[in-house]
Amino acid sequence: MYGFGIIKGLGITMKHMVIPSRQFNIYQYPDKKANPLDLAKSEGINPVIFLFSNPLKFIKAMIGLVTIEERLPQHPNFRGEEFTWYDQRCTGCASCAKYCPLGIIKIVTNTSGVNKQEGQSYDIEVFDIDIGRCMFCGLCVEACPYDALHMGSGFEESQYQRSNLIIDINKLKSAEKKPSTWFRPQLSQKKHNPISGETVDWNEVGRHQKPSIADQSEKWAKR
Amino acid sequence: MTKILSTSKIIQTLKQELPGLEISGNESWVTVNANQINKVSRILKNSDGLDFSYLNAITAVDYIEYFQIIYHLTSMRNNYSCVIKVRCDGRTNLELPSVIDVWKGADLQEREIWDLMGIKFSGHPNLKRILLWEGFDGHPLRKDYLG
Amino acid sequence: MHSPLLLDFTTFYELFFKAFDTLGFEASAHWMSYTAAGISLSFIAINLLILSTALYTWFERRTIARFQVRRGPNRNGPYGLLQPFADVIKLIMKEDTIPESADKVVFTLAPIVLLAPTLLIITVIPMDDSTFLGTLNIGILFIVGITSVNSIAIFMAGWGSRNKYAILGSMRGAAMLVSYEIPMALGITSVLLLSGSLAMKTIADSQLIWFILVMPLGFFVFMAAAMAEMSRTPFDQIESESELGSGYNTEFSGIKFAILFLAEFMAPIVTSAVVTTLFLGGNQGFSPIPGPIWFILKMFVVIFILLWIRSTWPRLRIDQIMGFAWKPLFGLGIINIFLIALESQILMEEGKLSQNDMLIMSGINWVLTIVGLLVMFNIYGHKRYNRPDPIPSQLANMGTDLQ
Amino acid sequence: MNTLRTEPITINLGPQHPSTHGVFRLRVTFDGEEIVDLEPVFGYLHRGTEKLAETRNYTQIITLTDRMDYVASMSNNLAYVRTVESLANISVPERAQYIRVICAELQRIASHLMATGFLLNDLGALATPLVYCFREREKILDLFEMLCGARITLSYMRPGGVFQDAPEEFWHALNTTVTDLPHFFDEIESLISTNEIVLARTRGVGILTDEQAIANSVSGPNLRAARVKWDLRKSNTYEVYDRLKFDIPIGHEGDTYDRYLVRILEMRESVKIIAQCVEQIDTGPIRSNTPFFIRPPAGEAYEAIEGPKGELGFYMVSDGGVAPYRCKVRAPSFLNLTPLKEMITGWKMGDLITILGSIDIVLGEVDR
Repeated sequence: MYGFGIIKGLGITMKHMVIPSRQFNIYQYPDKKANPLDLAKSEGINPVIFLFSNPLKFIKAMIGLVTIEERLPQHPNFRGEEFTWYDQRCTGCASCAKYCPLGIIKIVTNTSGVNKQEGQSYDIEVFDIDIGRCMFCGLCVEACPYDALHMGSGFEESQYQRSNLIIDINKLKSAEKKPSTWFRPQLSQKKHNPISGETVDWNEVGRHQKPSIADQSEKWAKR
Repeated sequence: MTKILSTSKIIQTLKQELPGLEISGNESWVTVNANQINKVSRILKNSDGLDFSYLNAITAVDYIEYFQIIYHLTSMRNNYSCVIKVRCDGRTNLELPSVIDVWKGADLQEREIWDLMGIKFSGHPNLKRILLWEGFDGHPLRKDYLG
Repeated sequence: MHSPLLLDFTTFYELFFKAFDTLGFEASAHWMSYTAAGISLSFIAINLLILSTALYTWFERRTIARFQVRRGPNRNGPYGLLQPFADVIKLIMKEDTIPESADKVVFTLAPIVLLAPTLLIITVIPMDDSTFLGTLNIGILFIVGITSVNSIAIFMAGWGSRNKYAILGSMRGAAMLVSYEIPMALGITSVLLLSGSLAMKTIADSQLIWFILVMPLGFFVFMAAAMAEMSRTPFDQIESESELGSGYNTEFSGIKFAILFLAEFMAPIVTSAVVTTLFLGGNQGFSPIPGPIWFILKMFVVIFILLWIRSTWPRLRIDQIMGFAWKPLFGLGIINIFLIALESQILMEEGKLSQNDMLIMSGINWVLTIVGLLVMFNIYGHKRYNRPDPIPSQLANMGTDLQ
Repeated sequence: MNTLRTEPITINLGPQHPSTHGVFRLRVTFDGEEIVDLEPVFGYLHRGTEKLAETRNYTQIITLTDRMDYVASMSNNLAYVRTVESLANISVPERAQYIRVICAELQRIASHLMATGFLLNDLGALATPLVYCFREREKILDLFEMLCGARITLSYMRPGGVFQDAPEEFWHALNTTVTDLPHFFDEIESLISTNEIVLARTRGVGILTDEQAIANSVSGPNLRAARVKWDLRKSNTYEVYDRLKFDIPIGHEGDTYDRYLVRILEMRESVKIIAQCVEQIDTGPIRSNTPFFIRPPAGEAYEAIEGPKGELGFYMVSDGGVAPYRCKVRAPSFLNLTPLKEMITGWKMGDLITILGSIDIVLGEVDR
């Protein structure tokens, strides 16, 4: 019927306005205005008790002056910043640097002379990732044959200077080890969650266990 | 499936219509003489058996000694396709007849090729640079262009 | 019945007169109190209006955000209530640029000329039993006269800024505003026919049944014209963001832009006040809630409907808007006047209409309106609405073996 | 009235204009409100993708293709990897093909939602339909995040398959999305499709006839809106599209409304395709054994897919090395702009914006 289409449209927008399930499914980043119920819940007490124990905060929350932090929901597969790198696993093969489409990974290695039997004959002196130019395609992580490099899950890494965006080896070593499960099925099978989960140690992230010296020598002997 | 029309049929039709045409081909493409591409395209579009009404793409490839212009054509009515190639020798003052009066869709693509590869299309009404600005030095998609 | 708001010229005048009299200005107390009352009253009125405009911008943004399943401004102050003040402070602190080739006098005057009429309208709105200016007996005529300045102001803004987008916007604006004066006047005329007075207060009081119920067609004509007058969706051609960038105010910045926007956002408030007076019975309501509150509530309802429409409908093209003014709207306005005139001529006794007469009129009008609109829609829309199934073109054939 | 003379004015629409969908520029000559002449100006987002591709190896180019049509990265990836597979004779496992089809169709829905929303924004609907469309698109981006960790620049496909299998929760989320989407389409259609203002603005405006469309190499929904029943998914079927049942919607006459309606109908078809894929998909490998440094034999290949914007083709020449000798992109948004002048001349300013919006260009692809 001509002439009723516009009225039907008004109905649709009104439906969106008044139906709460459509209205309150909004994430507010980085924090949201907390109502007293939320606050009481977050402190684990009854709202009524909360009202009497902390009336000022209750009133503040009523008029919307209290905020609580809210993060966007994020899948563990998310490829983000804060590369997780395990120096115990890295052999310095520079596959990541070679695979990087932009050439932003810089690796300088030196023969260290230690642990030759275990295959760690290289000492990594420089491992710079310039995340100011990085596009988080993840090809470096895909390339890593020893699962030493992982994506992170952060995205709040803004800096005032470009030079601060370069992640060097010290930052990588000292960073919290919360690898993303991106391209790491061994982590996603373990239901590892980089956002809320635990840190993961270097010997838990591999696709396969590192063979011991005994195994290796046996293998060589069999040849 | 879009079939690739057998090149022998194209060659046969073209030879019939244009007796003096230099033409060769293998199983997947037909190479014709550069100067006659406009006439060839007219026949390709209008002949009954061919009816290539749709121009998918025009591509230019720089093979150092020569440039190759590749026309990907589709006949929407008969659902088959063909590839016509044209060779342009030399590196300077390259010129080729435009096919814009046959397929209007060649308009922007020929301008793009002139812009990035430096091949002129005679008969194009508005042959200006398209992606780069007027007065840009050189044609960047050539192999000898060092940016 | 005395005004509880005290925002009455006579009350102010008497107060000042008493004060000046006791201070000993016997001879000059008259004109001094007259001036003082005028200045203080306009100070209060302007500031109230600007404050309410600021709150209105917040309300508009929040409401539209709700319609769009967003949150709207919520960072500054509780529920984002301080957002308009933050905006104003930002705009005032910005550099006030004037384009080099602009007509500087016209460019500078345009915001003021746009703001002034909007501010003036509020003086004759009977929020309560009296208005700011007392009872002006030609209130509605004053409003019609004063709003026609808008088109000049918008044209000044566009012309003065010497910008092609601005001139396009202002040309559209001038054409549109002038055209929609006519349906608006027609809508008002039908109200006047029933109320028999030009004074706003009398119009409001004469509505034994709200005029929106008595003449739905007149309300529709007036509302459409009013929406066009303040260039709201679907008639927002003057500053259609997606076409002209920003229209007539493209070149404005800083405090001038703030004033332009003030005028623009004030328009819905003022218009809703006028609509409330003309069609929704002014401050009528039942007793525990005082009249002014009723008035403001009705204004809110009108504003909300405007926002609802704004957040739902796309905008019409400029020629369609002009066509809408001159073809259906003008015709409907004329029909409405004829209907009302005829009915009131038959029903009126001694120049007065009783409540029963109005009930009869509203019954007839509603039936006629609905039937008329349905017939019109059917005739007008049938051709556009139904289309045959598409026929595939013969130029392409993907092969019949597929599917 | 011969003495009353008007003068046409020329306006630069863009590159900074709210509704040119990026940094597109139009030099338009108006006679009053009517358009008498226009000239599109390209190149404000030219990044030289084709030249850059010549210096990267075949896997690294995937990241470049993400950035061409940045609202439909998945389709770009698919077209590119298909060309590489055809160049290097790489076979793809069946599960990977199904996942690819699911991704391509999800991406088509996402892209069409954006096109619809922005068309309505251009019509002046104050972003309400746009926000609704974006809300639905967001769900699809969440699916992509589960699948490959990114939301816009996906880089999901690799020559020979896809790089990682979909997690368990992806399938649940996909199911809910697929069941929810038709309801949303109903809703958005009752908001837009029968709205008289939309009809007045779009019906019969900017007509592109079938002959014009074919002559101008127009492809995708714009071609189908012009009554031409041509879809590469059927006419030159690839991946597993031959096993799936779906219709190809066409328009009535090729006006702006048809271009909008064809997109809505196509989204409904895409939902059907995804549902069938979910039914048919089987377990198995998701990537054939392909090296990172692919060295295809010398030769050339042209492969095209039906992207959201139209025929998205890659023409690649290999000289046997790790990087392509030449990589040409047949960008659908670029070629869809060819008939712009024919379509727009004679209409009004407001129509220009809606016609341009209904063509659905993405500047990353136009300028590459």
